[in-house]
Amino acid sequence: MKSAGGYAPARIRGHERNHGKTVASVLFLGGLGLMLFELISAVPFGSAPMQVGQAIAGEAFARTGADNIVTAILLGYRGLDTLGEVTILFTAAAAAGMVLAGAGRGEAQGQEAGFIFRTAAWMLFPFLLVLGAYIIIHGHLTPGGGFQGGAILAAAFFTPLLASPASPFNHRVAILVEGFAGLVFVVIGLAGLAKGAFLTQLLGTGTPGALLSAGSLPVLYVAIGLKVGSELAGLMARVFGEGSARS
Amino acid sequence: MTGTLLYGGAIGLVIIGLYAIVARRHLMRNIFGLAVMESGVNLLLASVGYRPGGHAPILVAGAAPGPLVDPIPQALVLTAIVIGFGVLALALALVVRVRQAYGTLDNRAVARRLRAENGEARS
Amino acid sequence: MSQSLPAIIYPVAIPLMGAFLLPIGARRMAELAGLFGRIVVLLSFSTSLALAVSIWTAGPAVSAMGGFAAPLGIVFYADRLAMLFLLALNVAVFLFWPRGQGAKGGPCTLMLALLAGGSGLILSGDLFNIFVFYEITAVASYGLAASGRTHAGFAAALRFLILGSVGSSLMLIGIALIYARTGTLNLADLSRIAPHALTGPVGLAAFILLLAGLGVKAELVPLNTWVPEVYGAAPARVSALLAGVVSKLAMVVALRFVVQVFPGDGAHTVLLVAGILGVLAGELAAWRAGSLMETFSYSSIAQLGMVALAFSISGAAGIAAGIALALHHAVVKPAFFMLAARWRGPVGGLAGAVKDSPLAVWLFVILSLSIIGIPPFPGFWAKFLFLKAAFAAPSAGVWIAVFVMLAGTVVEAAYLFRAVLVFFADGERGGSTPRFAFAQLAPALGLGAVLLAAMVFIAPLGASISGMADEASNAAAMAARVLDRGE
Amino acid sequence: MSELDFLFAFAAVLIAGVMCCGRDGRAGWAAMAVYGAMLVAVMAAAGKVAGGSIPSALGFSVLGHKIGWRMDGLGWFFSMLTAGAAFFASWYAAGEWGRAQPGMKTQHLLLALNVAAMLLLVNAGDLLSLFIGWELVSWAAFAMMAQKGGPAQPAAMRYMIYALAGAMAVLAGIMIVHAVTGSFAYKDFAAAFGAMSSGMKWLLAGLFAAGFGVKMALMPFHLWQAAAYSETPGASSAFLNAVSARMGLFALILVLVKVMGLSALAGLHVPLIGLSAKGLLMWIAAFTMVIPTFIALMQTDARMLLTWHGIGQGGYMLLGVLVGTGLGTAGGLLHVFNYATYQMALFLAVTAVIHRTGTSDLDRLGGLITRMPWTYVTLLMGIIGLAGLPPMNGFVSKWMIYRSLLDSGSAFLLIFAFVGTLGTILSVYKLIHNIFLGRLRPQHEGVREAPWSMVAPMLALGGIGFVTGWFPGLALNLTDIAQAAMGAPELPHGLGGVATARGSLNMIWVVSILLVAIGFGAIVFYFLGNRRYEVNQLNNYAGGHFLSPQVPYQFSHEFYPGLARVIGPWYRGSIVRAEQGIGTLLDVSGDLWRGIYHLAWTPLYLLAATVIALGWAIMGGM
Repeated sequence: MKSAGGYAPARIRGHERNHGKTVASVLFLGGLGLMLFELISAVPFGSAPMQVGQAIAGEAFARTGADNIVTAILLGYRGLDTLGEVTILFTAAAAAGMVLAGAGRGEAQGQEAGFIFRTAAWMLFPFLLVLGAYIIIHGHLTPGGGFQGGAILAAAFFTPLLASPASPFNHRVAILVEGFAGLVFVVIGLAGLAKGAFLTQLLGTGTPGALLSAGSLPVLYVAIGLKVGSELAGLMARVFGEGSARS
Repeated sequence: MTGTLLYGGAIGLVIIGLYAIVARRHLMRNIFGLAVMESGVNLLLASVGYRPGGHAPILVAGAAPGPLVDPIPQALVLTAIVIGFGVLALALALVVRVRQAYGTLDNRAVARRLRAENGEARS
Repeated sequence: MSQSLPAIIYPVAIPLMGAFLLPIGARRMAELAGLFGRIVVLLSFSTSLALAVSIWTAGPAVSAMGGFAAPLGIVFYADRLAMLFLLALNVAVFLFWPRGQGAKGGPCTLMLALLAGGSGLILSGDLFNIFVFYEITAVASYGLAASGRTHAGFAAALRFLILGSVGSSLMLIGIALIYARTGTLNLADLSRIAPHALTGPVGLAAFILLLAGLGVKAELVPLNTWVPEVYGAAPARVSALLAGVVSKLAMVVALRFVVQVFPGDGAHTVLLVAGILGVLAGELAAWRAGSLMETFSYSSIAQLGMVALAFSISGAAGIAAGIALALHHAVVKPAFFMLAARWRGPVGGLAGAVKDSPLAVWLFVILSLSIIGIPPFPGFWAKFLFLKAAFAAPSAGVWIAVFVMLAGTVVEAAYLFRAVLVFFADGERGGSTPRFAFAQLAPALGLGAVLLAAMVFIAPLGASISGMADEASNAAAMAARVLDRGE
Repeated sequence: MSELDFLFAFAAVLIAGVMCCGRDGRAGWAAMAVYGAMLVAVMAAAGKVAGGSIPSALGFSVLGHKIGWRMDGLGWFFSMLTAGAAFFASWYAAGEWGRAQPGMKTQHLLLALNVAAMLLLVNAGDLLSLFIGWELVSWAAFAMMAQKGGPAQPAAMRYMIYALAGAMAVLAGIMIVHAVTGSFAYKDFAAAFGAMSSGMKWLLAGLFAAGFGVKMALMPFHLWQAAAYSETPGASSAFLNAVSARMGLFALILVLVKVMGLSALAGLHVPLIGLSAKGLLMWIAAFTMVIPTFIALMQTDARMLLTWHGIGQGGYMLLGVLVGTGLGTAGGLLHVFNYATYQMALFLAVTAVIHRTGTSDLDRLGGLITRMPWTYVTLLMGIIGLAGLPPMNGFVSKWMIYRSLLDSGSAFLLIFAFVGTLGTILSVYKLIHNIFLGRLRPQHEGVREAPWSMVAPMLALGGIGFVTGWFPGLALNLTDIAQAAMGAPELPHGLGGVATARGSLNMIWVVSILLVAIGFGAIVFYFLGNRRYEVNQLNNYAGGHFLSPQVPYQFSHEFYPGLARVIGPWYRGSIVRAEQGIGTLLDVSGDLWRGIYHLAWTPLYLLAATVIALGWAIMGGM
C-alpha cells in the first residue's frame, strides 16, 4: 500500500470515539489530581524539612570549592546521579541509533531551508560554540554547567543541519567524542578510588570564585558538556534523518 | 497562595499529560503527554525545595547572601530533565519506525497488528 | 561493624566504560564488538565475584561516593542479597549476550548499559540514585526490546516505553513526596526518620507511587500489559534476560523499600494484593495462551506474583522464600524462553518434537517439574519455604494467597504438561518440528545444569539464603552500618 | 545396611539396569528376578517389623529439616504388595506380550520408577518424606498412564490435574501441621492433634482426606481413574490397578487412622446432621462402593468395567478400616491383599484376550471359552473373588467387613455394602459372559490360547487367591503385622479364618465342603447323566431359522437394559457437570484475563490501579 519510507499524513483510521474510556479516564484523572494535591498539601509549601539540604549548603563550599552549590551537589555529592543521567542519554542515543539504522530518509526532511536561515545558521555556529564552552567552563561558579552548555553546543552543530539537511553530520566524530568523554568521567571517578572512594575530589579546592578552582569538578563538567553536546547532536541528527550519515 | 498555585499547576500538568496518554489513541499525542507529565513532575520536585525568603544556592565569594532554598531538588530536577529528554528521544525514534512499519500511529491498530505478528491468535 | 569497600563501584564502572568504548570500535569492526563486550562482562563478573567473596567473609560493605558520608552523598550498600543478584545479572548477561543481529554493536552497547544500570540498581542505597539506575535499566530494556528490529519489536518497545515512563513519572512524584516529608533521600537515613515522618496515608501513598514505577519492570498486575507483547516480539535472549533477572532486580528494590522505608502493614498489604492478582492473572491467562512464548510470558507474571506474595510476608522467612522463588525463576524461565524461541507458533504444531529434539524436550520436562514444584527439584523447596513462611504468620490475606498459589500451581501444571504431552504425541508427520542447533540450546542446557546442581546442593543453598534473608530483613542493622561508621 | 536399604538399593539398581540395557529381550526376566528378590527381602524383614521398625540409611537434612525413611508394619505390608505386583507384572511382560509391545524399555523403566516411588512413599519416616513420596508416586503413575499416547493422554492429563490438586491439599495440610507443631514428625502431629481447635481439626482432616482420597478415587474425585487406568498398557495397568490406587488408602490409614486416630475423628461432629467426621468418611466410602460399581455395570469395555470396580472395591477397604475394630481393620487390609491378587489376575486375563483378539470391547467378543480355556479359568477365579463368593479369598475379606459392620451396628452401611456386592455380581457376570460364553465371533475362530509366559502368572495369581481363600490365616498373618503398626486391636485367627465371640469363620471347612459338593456335581454331570453333545460354535440354528455369521443370534450388547435405565441418571451425574463447570470457569476467566492483556489501553490500567490504591491508602489511613 505504501512504500517503506512513506510518510503520508498521519490519520487515525475510523473516527469512532470510545466514550466509556474517556469518561473513565477523566474520572480517574480527577481522582488522581485531588489525591495528589491532598498528599502534597500535607507538607505546606516552603515548609519541607531541609535536613540534608541544609547540611550540604553549610559544608559544600568548604568540601568542594564550588560557588554554585547545585554544581557541588551534581558533581560532588550526587556525582553518581550525573554519571547515571549521562549514561541514560548515551543509552538512549545508542538505542535510537540502533532503531533508526537503515530506516531510510523521509522525504519531508529533504527540503532545504530558506537562504536567511541557512546563512544565519552558519553565522551563529561560532557564537553558539563559544557560548556553550563558556557556560560549561563556568559551571562551578555560575548557574549553568555541562548540560546547559552541552545543549548549546549541540544546537551549534544541529542548527546548520536543520538549515540544509543535505549537509553531512559526522556521526563517527560524535561517537568518538561521547565515548571518550564518558570514559574520562569514569576514569576520573576511578582515580578518586586512590583517595578513598569513587569520584573523590582529586585536585585541591583552589581559590574561591576563580576559574581554576573546585578541584576536578570543572574537568568533569567539560567531559559532561562534550558528551551531552555530542549525544544530543547525534540523537537529533539521527531522528532527523539517518540518511544524511550515509550520504 | 503561591504554593497552592505551584502545586496545583504542577499536578495540573501531570494530569493533562496523563490525559493525553490515557485517553488518546494517537501515539504521538501520547508522547507529547509524556513530555507534559514530566514537566509537571519536575515542577513539583522543584517546588518542594522552596524556602520562604530563600536565595538561589550560589555563593558569592564563598559566603551565603542569606537563607538559601534547598539545592538538592534543583540538582534532582536537572537530572530528571535530562533523563526525560533521553527517553523522549528514544520514543521519537521508535515512533518513526512504527509509522514506517504499520503506516499508522493509532495505538489500537498498532496493538492489533503487533499481536497478530506475535502469533497470539486466539487458540 | 561494616567494611568500607570503595571497589564496590567496579561492577558499575567496568560495564559503563565498556559501553562507552564499544561504539567507537563497533563501526569498523562489528565482529569484534561482540567479543569485546563479552570480555567486559567477564571482567565485570570476576570483579563482582571477588567482591562477593569479600562480602561473604567480612560482612556487608558500604561505600560513600566521593567520600561524602552517608546522609549527604550517595551510598552504595552491598550485602549478600545484593551480591547474589549482581552475580546473577552478570551471568545472565553473559549467557544471553546478543547473537547474530544488531546494527553495528547497538544491542551489545545496550546490554552493557543494562548491566551497569542493573548493578547500580541493586547496589545503590539512595532513593533518587535508584531512580536514575532504574531509568538506565529501563531505557536499555526499551532499546533491547526493539533490538530484533522487527515491526512488532518497534511497536512493542514503544508501548513498553510509554507505559514505563508513566510509571517512572509516578515514581518520581513518590520520591518528591518522600523528600518533602523527610528531607533526605538516603535509605538508611529514611529507615530512621520514616517511622515518625512517613506515617499515615502519605507514607503509604508514597510507597504506592514508587511501586507504580517499579511494578512496571517487576511485572506486577496490572502494570505488566507490556509483558506478552515485548516477550513475544523481542529476541528470545532479551526476553530471557528481562523476565529472568531484570524483573527480579526491580522486585528486590521494592523489597528494600518495604524493609527500610515502609515497614508498616499497609505496604505489605499492597504487595500481597498485587501478588494475588499476579498469580491469578498470570496462571489463568497462560492457561488460554496460544503459543509457548505467550504462555511463558504470562507464566512469568504469575511467578513474579509469587515473589511479591513472599515479600509481602514480613520477617526474614518471607524474604528467604521470596529470594528462593526469585532465584529459581531466574534459572528456569530464561531456559524456557530459549526453548520457546525455537518452538514458535501454536503448540499443536509441535507434535512429535521428542523425536526431533529429545534433549530439548527432556529439558522442558525437567524445567516444568521444577517450576510446578515437584519434590526433589529446587522449585519445590522454594514453594516449601513460602508456605512455611505463610503459615507462620497467618492472616485472612495470607490464606487467600496460599489458596491462590496452590490452585495456580495446578493450573500451571495443566498448561505445561498439555505442551509436554503434545511433544510426546506421535506426530503423523515425523521431523516436522524445528530442531535445535547446539548454540541455541547451550544457554538453556547450562541453566538446566545449574538447576540440577541446585537440587544436589539444596541444603547449603537453603542455609545461605536464610542467612541472606536475616541480613536483609534487619533494617536497624543496615542503617547502623551505613550511618554510624565513626569516620 | 538394613533390609529397607536393600530394597532401595534393589530399586536403584533396577532403574539403572533398565536404563542401560532395557532394550534387551531378557530385560523383563531380569526385572522379574529383581522384584522377586525384593519380595524375598521384604518377607525376610517380616520378623523385624512385627515388633518395631527398620530404619534406613537414606535420609538428608534440608532447610533445617531432617528427612528420613523407616519401615514399620504398615509400610512393610504395602511394600510387600508393591514388590509382589511388580513381580507378576514383569513376569507377564517378560515373554511374548512384552516382545509385541512397542517401547517396552520405557515400560520397564516406568514400572521400576513406580516401584521405587512407592517404596519411598510407604516407608516415609515423616510428613515431609511422605509428601515427597506422594508426589513421586503421582508423577511416576502419570508417566505410566501417558506413555502409550493417543487417547491415553487426555486421561492421564485429567489424572494429573486431579492428583496435583490433591497433592496441593496435602501440602497445605502438612505445612499447617508444621506451623502448629514445629515439626514434621508423626508423633508430634499425633500429640498435638488432640489439643487443636475443632475448626483446625476439620480443616486438616478435610485437606488430608481430600488429598489422599483423590488417589484412591473416593467419591467426588472418582472421575479420573477408570479412563486413566484402562488406557495404560496391560501389564502396567494391572500393576496400577492392583497397588497404585491403594497408595491413597495407605496414606489415609497412616494420617487419618494412625496419626489422627479414629476416636478423634469420631469426636468431630458435623453440625445439624449429627454425623461425625468418621461417619461422614464412612458414608463417602459407602457411596464409593455403590455408585462406581453400578457405573461399572454400564461399561462395554472390559478394562473400563474392571477399573470402575477397582474404585468400588476401594470403598470396601476404607469402610473396613474405618470401622476400627480388629475384625474391620483386618478385613479392610485383607481386602487390599485379596483385591491385589484377583484384580491383577482379571486384568492380566483381559490383557491376554486383547493380545489375541485385539479388542476388549464387550460387544465384539464372545465364546472364547473353547479357544482360551486357561484364560477363562483365571477370569472365572478372578470374578468369583471380585464378587466376594467362596471359595475365593474375596469372600473372606468381604465377610469380615460385613461382620464388623454388623457388630458395630451400622445397618445402613451394611445394606450399602450388600447392594454394592449385588452390582458386582451382576456386572462380573456380564464380563465373563460377553467374553467367554455365548457364540464365538467368526473373526475369532483362529484365536489360540495365550502363551505360557502370560498364562503362568495369571494362574499363579488365581492360585494365590484360591489358596488364601482356603487358608485365610496365611494372609491374615500378613495383615497382623500392619494392624499392629496401626495400633488397631488385634484379631485372633487361625489358619482357616477368624474366631470371635460373636461368630467365626473357618474357610477350611467352607471350601472343603464346597469342593466336595462340586465334586459330586461333576460326577453326576459327567458320569451319571451325561447327555450332552458337541456342536460347532458357529453351527447354530435357533427356532428353525438358519442364521448367517453376520447376524448374531445371541446379543451381548445392551446387556442389562432395564438396569441401565435406572442407573442412567447416576452415570451422567452432577459430579461430571461440576467438573465441566470448573473447566469452563477456568477457560472463561483465562480468556477474560488474556482479553485484558489484549486491550490497547495499557496506561489506563496503571492509572486505575494507582488511583484505587491511593484511594485505599488515603481512606484507610485517615
